Amino acid sequence: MLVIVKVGGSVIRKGVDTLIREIPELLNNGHRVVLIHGGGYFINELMERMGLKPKFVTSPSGVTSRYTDLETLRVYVMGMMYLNKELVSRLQGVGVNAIGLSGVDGGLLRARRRESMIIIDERGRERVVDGGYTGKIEGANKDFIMRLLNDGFTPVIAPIAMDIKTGGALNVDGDQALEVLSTSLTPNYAVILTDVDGVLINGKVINKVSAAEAQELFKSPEVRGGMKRKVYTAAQLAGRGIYTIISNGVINRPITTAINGFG
Amino acid sequence: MLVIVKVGGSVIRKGVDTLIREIPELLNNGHRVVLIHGGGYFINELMERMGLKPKFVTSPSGVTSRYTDLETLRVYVMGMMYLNKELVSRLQGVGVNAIGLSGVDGGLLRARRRESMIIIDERGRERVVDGGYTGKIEGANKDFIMRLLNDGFTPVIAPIAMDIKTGGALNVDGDQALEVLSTSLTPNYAVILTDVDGVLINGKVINKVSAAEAQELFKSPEVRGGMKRKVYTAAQLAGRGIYTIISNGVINRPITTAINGFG
Amino acid sequence: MPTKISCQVCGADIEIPDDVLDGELVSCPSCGQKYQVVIQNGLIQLKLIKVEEEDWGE
Amino acid sequence: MPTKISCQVCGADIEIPDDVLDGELVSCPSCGQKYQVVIQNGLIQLKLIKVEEEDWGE
Ligand SMILES: [Zn+2]
Ligand SMILES: [Zn+2]
Repeated sequence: MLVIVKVGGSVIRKGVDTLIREIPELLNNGHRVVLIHGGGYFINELMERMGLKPKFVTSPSGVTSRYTDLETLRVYVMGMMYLNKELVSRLQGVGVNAIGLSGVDGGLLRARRRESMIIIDERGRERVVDGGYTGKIEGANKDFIMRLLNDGFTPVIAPIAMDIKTGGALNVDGDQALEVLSTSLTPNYAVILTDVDGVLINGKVINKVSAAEAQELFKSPEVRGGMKRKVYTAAQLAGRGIYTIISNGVINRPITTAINGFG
Repeated sequence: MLVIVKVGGSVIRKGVDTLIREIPELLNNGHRVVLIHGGGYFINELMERMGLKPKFVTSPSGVTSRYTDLETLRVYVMGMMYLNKELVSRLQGVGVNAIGLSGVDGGLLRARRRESMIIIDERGRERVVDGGYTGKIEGANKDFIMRLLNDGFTPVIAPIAMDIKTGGALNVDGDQALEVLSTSLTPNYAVILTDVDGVLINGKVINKVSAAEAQELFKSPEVRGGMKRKVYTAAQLAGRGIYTIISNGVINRPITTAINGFG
Repeated sequence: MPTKISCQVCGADIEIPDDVLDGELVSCPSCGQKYQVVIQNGLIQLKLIKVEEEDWGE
Repeated sequence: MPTKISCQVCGADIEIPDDVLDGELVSCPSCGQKYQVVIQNGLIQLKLIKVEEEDWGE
């Protein structure tokens, strides 16, 4: 069985002990695991420590989001690769032959840079500005990952992609990385680990959805922010026939629990 | 032909443009290249930016050296992996399928942590303290590197090794990484690129030495500091029958120039 | 006295504010067509816009 | 009044300073043997030392 797991930054922050302990168990049972991680919170901490102010932009529709200028990108690469090596070290410590990669390595994740964007400037006027260093992933190097898996490695992938045009690093969304990798590798399960028990609707946990239900959830006002992105990812993958689970990553045996809960 | 190249931090600081341009040329001519990089200067800059004071310790013989405590190690991993991804991006930008690795990834470089060290403390007394997070490399995962080379990848390796006991990251000397990898992979040439034209003795550049000559050079008072380590590495490798060249990395076609100069 | 440039779609005058910045968006008051202001060597030109709107980055 | 501990090699008294810190090295005044001071629960012990001396780190 192949399982692709996105480990959210919230899980890394709260502790990955139970997750790390579970991986050798899964591998010993003959399963194969690909990990993708986040870590936005750590980038914020690092920027603060370096005396850098995070930059934000407001879209015409009023949505405020982080702006990845070159300086932010540098801190992003440092911070994400640090977390990547931390995870790899932890896995090596329990006997898992992990290998940490960014999307730049071996052209693993290829993305198109957002070249321009419209913002509302300080004077309240709309303006086109450079899109900074974020990208939309267009493809994954499937052969490379399959070869690593066949050779007994456990890939640990940072949310950094390679600019198709320049080879440069780009900030990409971890959930999008999960989506593209899952579409390409067609795993038995795609698991999104966060620090909550799935999606809460009317106080009830929803962690198993059909494609149609996910589309519905996506429109629900109770599904907001980062969770909205996850439900969107789940809907996309479910639509392609891949079992997708949003689950709690800080409990015991988080992956097995997620998969069993799906059954 | 297999060439293992150590790119010193001084070269990275002054600019790797000519080096990057040369790699696709070497690959097109059927050669295989493994790069190892340094970057100590960048770690100093990062620590300063984060308001961290580098720690130093003095040995009983009076030699002062940097002390890698846990906080320093963290910055070290961040900084080195950032430079690693920069090099990989630059190579991908010229069509080289580079893959950046630390020694933790796939257990590429396994090291023994320095468990304790004797220092002279503030009161002028000798004391045993924890050795911090530096290591001595004991082995390389040769199969892994050979497989990557056979698959057409160009490995770019950061001076970080894996603690054999814990899986954790350790600060290791880049020249030592070159020594261990060369001993293991037996390349046609081992090249150490710095920002000067080899070793200067009586104002004359020495870049080609026999094992015996290197041993002599090592004792010369004109060979100091970082260059002493490089000459030591060259002597070790020459003793094992590997052609080793210390050469200028910021000239045109630095690798070809180094190898031709050896002839 | 604000600059006026003709709309490429309907021909109506589009008023460009004096403090306009490179990249700013202006709309035709008649047909609503949006343009991006391009300022090069002090010369103001209008470019029909095409901007991507998607989810980006972590 | 400084603590005194017997040398494990020659039996001579080794004087331990009052402000001794854990990890500090002391030598036997008679035979020269070096020891590492180990302080645990206020108890001072001497350990024959073995420390690595090599090139480490970048
Ligand atoms: Zn018009
Ligand atoms: Zn004695």
